[in-house]
Amino acid sequence: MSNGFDQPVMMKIDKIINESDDTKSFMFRHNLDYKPGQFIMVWLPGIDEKPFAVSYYGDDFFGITVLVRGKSTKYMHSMGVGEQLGIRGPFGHGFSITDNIKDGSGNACVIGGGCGMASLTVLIESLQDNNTTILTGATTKTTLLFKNRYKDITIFTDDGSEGSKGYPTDALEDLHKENSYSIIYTCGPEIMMSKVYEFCKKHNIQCEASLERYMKCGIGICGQCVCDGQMVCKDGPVFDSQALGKMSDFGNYSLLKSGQKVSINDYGKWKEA
Amino acid sequence: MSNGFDQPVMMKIDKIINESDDTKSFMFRHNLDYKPGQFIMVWLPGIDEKPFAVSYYGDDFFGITVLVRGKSTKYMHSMGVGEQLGIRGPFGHGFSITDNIKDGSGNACVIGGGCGMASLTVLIESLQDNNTTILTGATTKTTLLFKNRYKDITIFTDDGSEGSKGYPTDALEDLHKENSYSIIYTCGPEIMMSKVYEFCKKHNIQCEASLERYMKCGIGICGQCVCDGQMVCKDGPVFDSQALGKMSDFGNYSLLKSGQKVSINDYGKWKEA
Amino acid sequence: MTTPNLTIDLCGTKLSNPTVLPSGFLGTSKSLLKRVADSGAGAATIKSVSFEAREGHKNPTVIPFEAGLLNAVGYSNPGAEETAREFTNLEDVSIPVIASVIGTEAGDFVRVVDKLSASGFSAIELPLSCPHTPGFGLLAGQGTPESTKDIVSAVRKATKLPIFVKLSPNILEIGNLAKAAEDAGANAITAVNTLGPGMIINIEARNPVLSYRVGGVSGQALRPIATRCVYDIYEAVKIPIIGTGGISTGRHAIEMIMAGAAAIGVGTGIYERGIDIFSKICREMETWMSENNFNNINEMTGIAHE
Amino acid sequence: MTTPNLTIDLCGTKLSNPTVLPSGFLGTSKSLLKRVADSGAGAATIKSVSFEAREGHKNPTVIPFEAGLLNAVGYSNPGAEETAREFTNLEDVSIPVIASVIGTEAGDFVRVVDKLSASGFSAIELPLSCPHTPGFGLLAGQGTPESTKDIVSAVRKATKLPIFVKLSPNILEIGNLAKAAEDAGANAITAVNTLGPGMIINIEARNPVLSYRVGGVSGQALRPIATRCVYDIYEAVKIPIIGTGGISTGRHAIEMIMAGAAAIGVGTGIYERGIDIFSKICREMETWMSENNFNNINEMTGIAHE
Ligand SMILES: Cc1cc2nc3c(=O)[nH]c(=O)nc-3n(C[C@H](O)[C@H](O)[C@H](O)COP(=O)(O)OP(=O)(O)OC[C@H]3O[C@@H](n4cnc5c(N)ncnc54)[C@H](O)[C@@H]3O)c2cc1C
Ligand SMILES: Cc1cc2nc3c(=O)[nH]c(=O)nc-3n(C[C@H](O)[C@H](O)[C@H](O)COP(=O)(O)OP(=O)(O)OC[C@H]3O[C@@H](n4cnc5c(N)ncnc54)[C@H](O)[C@@H]3O)c2cc1C
Ligand SMILES: Cc1cc2nc3c(=O)[nH]c(=O)nc-3n(C[C@H](O)[C@H](O)[C@H](O)COP(=O)(O)O)c2cc1C
Ligand SMILES: Cc1cc2nc3c(=O)[nH]c(=O)nc-3n(C[C@H](O)[C@H](O)[C@H](O)COP(=O)(O)O)c2cc1C
Ligand code: FES
Ligand code: FES
Repeated sequence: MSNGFDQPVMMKIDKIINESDDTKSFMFRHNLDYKPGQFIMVWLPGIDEKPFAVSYYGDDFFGITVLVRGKSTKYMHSMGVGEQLGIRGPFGHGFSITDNIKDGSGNACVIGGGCGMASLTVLIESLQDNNTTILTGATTKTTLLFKNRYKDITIFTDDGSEGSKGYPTDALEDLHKENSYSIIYTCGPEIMMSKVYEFCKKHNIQCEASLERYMKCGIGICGQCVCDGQMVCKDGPVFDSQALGKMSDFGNYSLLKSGQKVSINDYGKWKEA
Repeated sequence: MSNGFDQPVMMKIDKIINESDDTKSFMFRHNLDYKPGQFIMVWLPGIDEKPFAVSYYGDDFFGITVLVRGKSTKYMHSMGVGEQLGIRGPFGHGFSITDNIKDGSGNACVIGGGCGMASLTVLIESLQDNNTTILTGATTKTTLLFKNRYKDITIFTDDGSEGSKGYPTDALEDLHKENSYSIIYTCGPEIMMSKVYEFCKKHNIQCEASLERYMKCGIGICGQCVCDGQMVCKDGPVFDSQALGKMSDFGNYSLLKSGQKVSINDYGKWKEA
Repeated sequence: MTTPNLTIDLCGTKLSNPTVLPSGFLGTSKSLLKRVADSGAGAATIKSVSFEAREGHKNPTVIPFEAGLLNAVGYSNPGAEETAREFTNLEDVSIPVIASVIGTEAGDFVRVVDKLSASGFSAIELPLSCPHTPGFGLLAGQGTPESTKDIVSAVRKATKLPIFVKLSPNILEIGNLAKAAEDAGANAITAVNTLGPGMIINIEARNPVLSYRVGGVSGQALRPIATRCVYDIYEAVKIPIIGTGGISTGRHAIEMIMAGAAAIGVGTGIYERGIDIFSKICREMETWMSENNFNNINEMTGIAHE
Repeated sequence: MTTPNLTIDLCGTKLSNPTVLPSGFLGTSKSLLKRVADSGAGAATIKSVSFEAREGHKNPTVIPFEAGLLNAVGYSNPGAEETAREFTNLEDVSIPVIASVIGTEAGDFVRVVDKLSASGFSAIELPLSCPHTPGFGLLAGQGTPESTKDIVSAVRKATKLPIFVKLSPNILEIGNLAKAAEDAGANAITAVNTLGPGMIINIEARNPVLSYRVGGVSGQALRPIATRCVYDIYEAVKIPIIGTGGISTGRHAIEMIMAGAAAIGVGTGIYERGIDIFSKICREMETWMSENNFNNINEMTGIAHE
């Protein structure tokens, strides 16, 4: 691993941002060698260790954005400034920014669902100078993330409490007619990403999706995070259309902590004891 | 250790040179990162491992010169071209070539006794362009080493069978008057080196002597090769006047394989079981 | 000179080369076994399976250090039934697949072996040697000749497949254990499991890093000890040995083979050199063997004893 | 903030810092002990001494590998009488000097201790744990609670000096051994001796590199296991522990201390960082302690247990 940490390095929480009802960001003063789409493992000594994307990133700081889901994330929400978390990584392969996006000749679309937005912010910031559409979705207004972070962001809520009612994918057809995307980046519920992938396939657009699987080692050896022969921690978490096309598990199956293979739906509902 | 071998590397004997009655040189085709005065450990699998100086040195070869003393050296003399020896190293600190020797403004003298000459040849060759006196001594004609290797070499034998009768140190007084040496390098019986050191001290000449002690690790951890708080394998084998001046064991005591401290005389007579 | 032949016959099963994926690495799904096969492994072992599902220890479960990995995964696995389901039609995987079976009592092993009997595994491995999971391996007293004999004999009656017994490097008299396994009907010895356990403490956190506090040591740190174990076992038994521990290059593989191994396991090496380490090691072995006039693996097995 | 205080009291002896030269490194002569003292060590142990002189194994006796050293020196030493002669007037050495005493039977240890009684050693260390010398340590069955008790009790009667018992990392139930030593009157535990043994084979030579074929593993490979041993012993006994194994930085030293060590041994680290590693480690400890608000060593000992 280049320039990252093999073992957790304890870092003091420098600032905490309340992002929404059930989401907080934790900021650290540290220069991390991070590429958009990669993830870090966050260690809570005596409790657990979990993967998170980096959602704030600068030369001398970075931050993670944490949605309360179970024990660990709940514990993190109880932490205060000055307390320490252990960070190892970054790990995995991130998003690729193609030449035609870099030089502005192509258009990109970024679609985030729920706390999947946390995996897309650093990407969005590195695309900013280019012609990029940003779509975000949430179940309801109070769980929307980063809605004020970007000028041009199109919002969707399941209940219509803010932005358009519906899913970000609903708008894709029209937006693509207008902008003719060469690439669509996405992170969010796998069912959403799978719709995005299908859309891209139909319209021959390059797609990159950041997957989530239960992780243990984070370094590509234990096989816990497998998705059809790919290790999400090492080969991913970002996969492109070609890779996604070969994954019949994508959008369908995931392993629980025991290694049991269950539907994505059951996986989402599962919580750790 | 820079660019050397931590573990023995097996090398084929490429050529064997009969140097004298009881001395042979073994040549290897290998580019060794060697500085004059350093030594290598030579492994005879299943038998033993012993330290030797490099006595022949070029871009794509090196050689060692081995005097028969006991079991290992006897075994080496029985070996033929194509057989393999294990080489690790080089180890230790070699001779220093001062600026005034490099630029030719000072004169150097090299004094070798017996197979101590083997530690001096590569040094002599790197001094060759400069004004250097070479003195060599041996008990008798047939044990003289490298006498034809250098044009200007002054020979001494204990029995007068070749060159002048006596020790190389006998000539020092006169030679120094003539050449006013700024440094004298020496390797040979410790009693000889100790005389050279005393001479240098008296005349305020810099002296560098290459010591021999029984070696085990060769890497400065076991303490076997100690000479007054110095590890000959790591701090030496070459020591300068300042270091020699602090060594009351120099010329006097050495450790046997068991760690027993004996006189240099008894050490020389000891042979391994 | 002709290319050296890397194929081996391991207890009647033909392997295209002697590299084997050891248990606990990537062996969670059939899709990963296929990937491992594509990466050049000669055979692969699935993650150890117990009768009931186990979640294992909490994270962190694996942590690298300067000389290898420390792990206490805690035998997480979905249980025998699920495992049998995941690994059906193993003929889809182009290399032989070994089932690693764990239990606390001899009867547990047999129940798992029964469940897996229709899956098409090429061999059954019994790791009687985990140093960090209560109820299993060393922590269940499985590191003695007596319990080795008990368990192996029971499994021997339950299957016709070759039985590999996986031993712990912690046992000084490892040759005796191997002999007990051989006498009870084992067909090969896998040597070794992880060493220790060891502990790594994060000094800022003032806490051991692994959630289970201690874990088994694998990788470079283990290699000289694994080599010695294989050397000792080779003198104690006639059955083949799958030498495992810290192998990450062709030279390491050959070293282990010269110590007495018929095949070699490569686990932690995957972290060091990537999943295609299997084909890398094979190429390195071929090159070395050509240069040193060896034609096949058998010629090298155990020659450091001569 | 004031500079942290590195001094410790080890069984009534004051050390200027917790770094100790372990037995087998450089401890062959008084001149080298002085050098080690000048290099910043807090205390030094001499090379283990038996009653009769021993030449030890043939070369190679020590060989580096990627993760540390493998050694089978074979307890070479000039015997008790010569050793007493070499180490007279130990007050010339500015730090406390520990005598490492070996033997096959309890009586052997006592005879050596008697010979050394006039030399001014600060403590007697009993390494009951060498994995590679026939007639000594593990190969003489000294790794059991019974023989530990026998030997320690005998030496206890022969000397008023503090007794340190040095244990093997190979023993899984190391806490029991430490307890046996404590019960028999030991004043401290040195943990640990080398691991294994291990073997390194040179594949071109088709031969193990060490002349004794196998040797004990020290250095990085040993560190996580040594740390776990110290952690276990800390839970088993009240007497101080000299944590030894793979320490080469201030962080490593603090890790060992947090596991339960009162002092720390630094051997193989000398190969990695040179003889002044002792003062390097002390400076690194001071810096870390200042930054993390620790004033002295005691405050850190065992805090990973909390
Ligand atoms: C690459 C990657 C990036 C992620 N980035 C973010 C992020 O930026 N922000 C964020 O809030 N969440 C992120 N997650 C998800 C986050 O890791 C989980 O939400 C968190 O682990 C939940 O832990 P818990 O103990 O609170 O809940 P639990 O009760 O343990 O679990 C609830 C759900 O969280 C998921 N989960 C739990 N543990 C893990 C694990 N070790 N690995 C993967 N998933 C797990 C499972 O889907 C589970 O169903 C990411 C996950 C991955 C794989
Ligand atoms: C730095 C150094 C460079 C050397 N260079 C040369 C050289 O270029 N040519 C050469 O012929 N000899 C050289 N020697 C000496 C050489 O190592 C010994 O002659 C050789 O080891 C003898 O081995 P043996 O088994 O034949 O004899 P043994 O019977 O073992 O011993 C005879 C004598 O050799 C010396 N000796 C033996 N083993 C060792 C050992 N492990 N380390 C040091 N000395 C030992 C002792 O003085 C002993 O009294 C060098 C020694 C040192 C320390
Ligand atoms: C993360 C991890 C998980 C492991 N899980 C198992 C297991 O479930 N069953 C088993 O028999 N061995 C297990 N082992 C031990 C390995 O199979 C292997 O014996 C050991 O790692 C030594 O080989 P290596 O140095 O090549 O990794 C595991 C090792 C690691 C590092
Ligand atoms: C070359 C060498 C020689 C050793 N000799 C002895 C010895 O004589 N007596 C002893 O108790 N331990 C001996 N040991 C073990 C060390 O004292 C120490 O316990 C071990 O090396 C672990 O510490 P380290 O990793 O810092 O080296 C020796 C170790 C080495 C490497
Ligand atoms: S989490 Fe272990 S392989 Fe990905
Ligand atoms: S030979 Fe070991 S210190 Fe020099």
